[in-house]
Amino acid sequence: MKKLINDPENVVREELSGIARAHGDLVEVHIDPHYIVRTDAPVQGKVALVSGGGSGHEPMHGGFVGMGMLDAACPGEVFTSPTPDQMEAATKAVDGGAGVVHIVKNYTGDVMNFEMAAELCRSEGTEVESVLVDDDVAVQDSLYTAGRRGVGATVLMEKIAGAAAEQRRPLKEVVDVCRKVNDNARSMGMALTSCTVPAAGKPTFELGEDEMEIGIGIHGEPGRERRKVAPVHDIVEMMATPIVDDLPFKSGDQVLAFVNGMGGTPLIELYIVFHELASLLDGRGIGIGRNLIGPYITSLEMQGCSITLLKLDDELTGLWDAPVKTPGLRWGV
Amino acid sequence: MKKLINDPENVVREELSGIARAHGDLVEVHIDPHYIVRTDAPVQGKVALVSGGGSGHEPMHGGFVGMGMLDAACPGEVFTSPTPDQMEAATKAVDGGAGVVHIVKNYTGDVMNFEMAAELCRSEGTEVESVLVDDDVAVQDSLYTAGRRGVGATVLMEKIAGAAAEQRRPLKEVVDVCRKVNDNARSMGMALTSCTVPAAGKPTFELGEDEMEIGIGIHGEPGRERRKVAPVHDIVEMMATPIVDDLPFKSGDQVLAFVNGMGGTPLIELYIVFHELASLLDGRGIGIGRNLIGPYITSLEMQGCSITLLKLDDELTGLWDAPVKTPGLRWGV
Amino acid sequence: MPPSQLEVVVTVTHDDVVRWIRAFADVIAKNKDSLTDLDSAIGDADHGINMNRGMTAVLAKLDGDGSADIGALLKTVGMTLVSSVGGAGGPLYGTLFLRLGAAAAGKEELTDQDWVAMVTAGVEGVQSRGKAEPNDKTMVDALIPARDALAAAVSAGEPFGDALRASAAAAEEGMKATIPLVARKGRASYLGERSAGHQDPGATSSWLLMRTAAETLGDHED
Amino acid sequence: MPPSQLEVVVTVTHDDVVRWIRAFADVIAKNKDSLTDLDSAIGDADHGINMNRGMTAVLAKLDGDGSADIGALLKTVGMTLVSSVGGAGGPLYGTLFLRLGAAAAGKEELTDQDWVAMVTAGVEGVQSRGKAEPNDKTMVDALIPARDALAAAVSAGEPFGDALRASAAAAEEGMKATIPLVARKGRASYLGERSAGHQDPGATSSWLLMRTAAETLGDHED
Ligand SMILES: Nc1ncnc2c1ncn2[C@@H]1O[C@H](COP(=O)(O)OP(=O)(O)O)[C@@H](O)[C@H]1O
Ligand SMILES: Nc1ncnc2c1ncn2[C@@H]1O[C@H](COP(=O)(O)OP(=O)(O)O)[C@@H](O)[C@H]1O
Ligand SMILES: [Mg+2]
Ligand SMILES: [Mg+2]
Ligand SMILES: [Mg+2]
Ligand SMILES: [Mg+2]
Repeated sequence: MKKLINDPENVVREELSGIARAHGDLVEVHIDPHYIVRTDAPVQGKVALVSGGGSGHEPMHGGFVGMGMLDAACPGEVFTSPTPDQMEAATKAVDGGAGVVHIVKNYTGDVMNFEMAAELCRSEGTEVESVLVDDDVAVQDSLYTAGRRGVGATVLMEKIAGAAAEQRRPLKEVVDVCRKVNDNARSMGMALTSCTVPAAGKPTFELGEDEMEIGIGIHGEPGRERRKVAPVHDIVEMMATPIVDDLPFKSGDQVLAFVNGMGGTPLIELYIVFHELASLLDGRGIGIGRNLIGPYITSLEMQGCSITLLKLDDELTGLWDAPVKTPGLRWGV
Repeated sequence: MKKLINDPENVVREELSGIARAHGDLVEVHIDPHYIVRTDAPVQGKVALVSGGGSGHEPMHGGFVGMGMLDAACPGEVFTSPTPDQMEAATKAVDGGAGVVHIVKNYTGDVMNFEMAAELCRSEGTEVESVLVDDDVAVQDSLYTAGRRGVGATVLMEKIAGAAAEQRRPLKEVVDVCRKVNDNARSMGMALTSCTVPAAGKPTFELGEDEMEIGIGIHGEPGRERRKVAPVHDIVEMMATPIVDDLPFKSGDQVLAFVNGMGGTPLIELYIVFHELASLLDGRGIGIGRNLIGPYITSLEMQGCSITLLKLDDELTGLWDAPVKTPGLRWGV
Repeated sequence: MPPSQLEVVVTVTHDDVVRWIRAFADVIAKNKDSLTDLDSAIGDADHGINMNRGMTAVLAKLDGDGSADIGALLKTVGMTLVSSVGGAGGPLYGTLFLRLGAAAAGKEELTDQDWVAMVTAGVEGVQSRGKAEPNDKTMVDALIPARDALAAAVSAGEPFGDALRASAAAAEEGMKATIPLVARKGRASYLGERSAGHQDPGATSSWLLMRTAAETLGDHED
Repeated sequence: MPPSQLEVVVTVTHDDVVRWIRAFADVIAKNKDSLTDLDSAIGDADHGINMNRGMTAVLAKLDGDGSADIGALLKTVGMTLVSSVGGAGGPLYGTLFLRLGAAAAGKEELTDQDWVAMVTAGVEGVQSRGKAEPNDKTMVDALIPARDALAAAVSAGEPFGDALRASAAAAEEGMKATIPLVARKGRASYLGERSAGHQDPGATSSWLLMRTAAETLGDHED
């Protein structure tokens, strides 16, 4: 394992020190329990958004704390959901009296920890609503499984709901916006290489020089299928077709197309992926109203990418375009 | 070689299609010869900035075209300087009557190609000034060599000089700002892994599981020294000490600290690097006035990082903070 | 047949419980890598790391504990796991210990009947938190057989040590039985059919918990 | 001793030059990988790729060329290299051919004297563009010995074929002599002492150029 780290046990703590030092103008980092809040929290009268999850997905979630996006993020250990005490402390720190939304990616660990946190917060009188993100079409959706994973749509939900909250919309409306994003977004990911969890010290899975995994998550989980590597044209087809067919996205739809890098794939490749995706969507009569290209929800140093499509309407487009000022996403201010 | 590409020969062209499609609101991409200009070029009365270099360093340079930064960028083949006809066409496309600055990284190929382009442009009456970037302390500076490479300072120069040009400063002043950035900036890079030039199909160099290269450039050139991997604390010391001692940066100085990812290193590690760098600078009494952390001048999918320090004064700080609106760097608007 | 109620036999002391917890921490530390390896195959390569972080935190808490209340002790263990493990393991093992603690609230000594009641409450907690059914390929597949074997042995009047050993053996069998299963809960469920052929990491740590109980509490004189 | 000036002997025709360029393109294509490998060791792994892209573009241009002017032909080669190769190789080989073209301007046939003058001008162009001195570990280390051997042989009145072969042999020697050198120009200079022990890729492609001249033009009857 080669990484720019000191001790595998201290990766998250040292990363948080770096974030605190770098972005002190935007965020405040609390240690024990770990959470990151915007410097002006709590914003009175504004619905607060709290998210969190394992570390290793940077800039998500800590990099999305700030004006127009999250009020707080709770970083867990690498690929490990944070704990209820972190979420409780973060929730209290950002509660501005208008209620708090927990944005929870649909993983058993995240769901249970956020559930315990919400119970704790509610028992002390804080109004908390939880929203699940489960946009990964690589996973079978069934009542008898853990359901779909939350992946790329999380970034979009945090941005769009953050804008809604910034407009001082009430709790219920912010929650509705979250659900609307989730209902209209679908994602799929693939990996050319595995990642290595620092504390584990070796790659989570082994891939041959000519193999790739299709349908991976963001935690180094193996995907649904191992295949021979292929030209990116074919890879994009393998990813985008199930996405488009699932919602389904239809001719005439306008979408936000999000091409995400897994952490080890450079921008030059992501632009080629985007080029292929645009051709595919052209062929289906689907317009790309907005796009986001880059490493926003990563899986350590994994090489690979994911594609997320979100069906846009005027409301979502307007909220996407609204100003945002966070370490990881910034425009309009 | 595993990459998200189709044909190694078409990497640059397909990437440019992706950029054109993604950022049509900010830039216009010309094919044959390849160059990228801001959509509102030429801006009358404004000094225009043109840069360029081999591809594989994304978002540099194409991602830095836009308001407050470059007027045009010329992408070469992967790791290969672009050609004079590209630079000539780009220069003419952005010339707003106030002169054009060529920002040239100090590589023999870049220097010669830009030289030929400048000769062509001048012979047709365009006022062109060239500025060299040569900030890499890993390379010996000597009259008898090609001199130091241009690396991280390029990004800072493009941003800062872009802001100066946006203020409608005259050609000479914009050139002076460029030189000031170069004179006050120093960089050094390291790699944990090699990168693979698509058309070459195999890693440029081989590194053992316990080895790293210190003092690498941004083209997969081997570094000055191969060493055993070490904790990032030691790595940062190996990189930052020669930087600090070279200018030298002194106690009381304020710097812009730029921790750059090489393309395959995720943000979580860059924050740890930044944390170590901040501690080292603290120990030397050097203040971090501004920072930039992320993959901005990359070397394909190489894992590794570089550190650039720029000594700040009020002028440089003000120009850094000025609004910028490009695909790769955006704030204030 | 109701259990024989000849006299109240103290089976487990506060010190015993502390020894059990310490031994479990030790076993987790020793099996950290193998648990993580199991999780690499069908999960995200952290189960051993997570459990070890949690049990290390628990050990630090034990050092300062002066009270003799077994319920309070187990509650502390549960709370510490909840706030240090994270992931799926944290809430599940945390809830398990919190429920053990609640069932032992105020007690300074435990009978074998108490133990059965506690384990029953703990397993119930895991199920109500995680909603897993038998054969979902989770820790529940080790815990339920363990609880059932324990309850049966105690109600049949078997010596407590034998009951604990029967419980551990049942956990082991349940753990092994997870190998062919296709996961329906937790992260492994994302793999669908590909999850078959691998032993569930959580079932493995649950077996270690039961085996440690047999080893540390099972030699107690009845 | 001045060269014997008995009569003007046409040594190279327009067709010969075309054959030389085509053959060089072919040689570059065949040696693309080995040139790139040399560049991996002390550069950025693209010299063969770059030269091949350039010569492929040149071939495309040749197909449409109807004129008999050797100067114009070589100028086209130079311009095409300048606008398609990039890197250090583009301006250097581009300038080389542009200067060859300038020296042959208007000519439809060349004498051996013309050839010497052209090569001299070409090498001068490379040096004025790149500022490399002998022993800097660049293509100049192949080109200068090649030029010198050519000029000496022609002025000694040797048959043109022999002169070209002498020139190629000298280029080869110069190329090999780059191996122990520490680079002082180009990308390899960044490596400092680590550049020693590797053959310069540009010197290698320059040798190939000279060798191809000997092979395609050297069998011409004097
Ligand atoms: N819903 C559930 N009910 C019971 N146990 C579960 C459930 N989901 C997961 N588990 C157990 O958790 C184990 C994984 O724990 P761990 O690796 O610590 O958490 P994570 O999956 O969040 O990384 C699985 O092996 C399984 O035994
Ligand atoms: N200043 C120079 N003068 C002459 N030749 C040079 C000079 N710099 C580099 N070269 C030659 O260029 C070759 C490298 O060419 P190439 O790989 O195509 O360009 P780049 O170095 O830009 O990648 C070197 O092997 C060397 O022979
Ligand atoms: Mg986990
Ligand atoms: Mg090159
Ligand atoms: Mg796990
Ligand atoms: Mg090269």
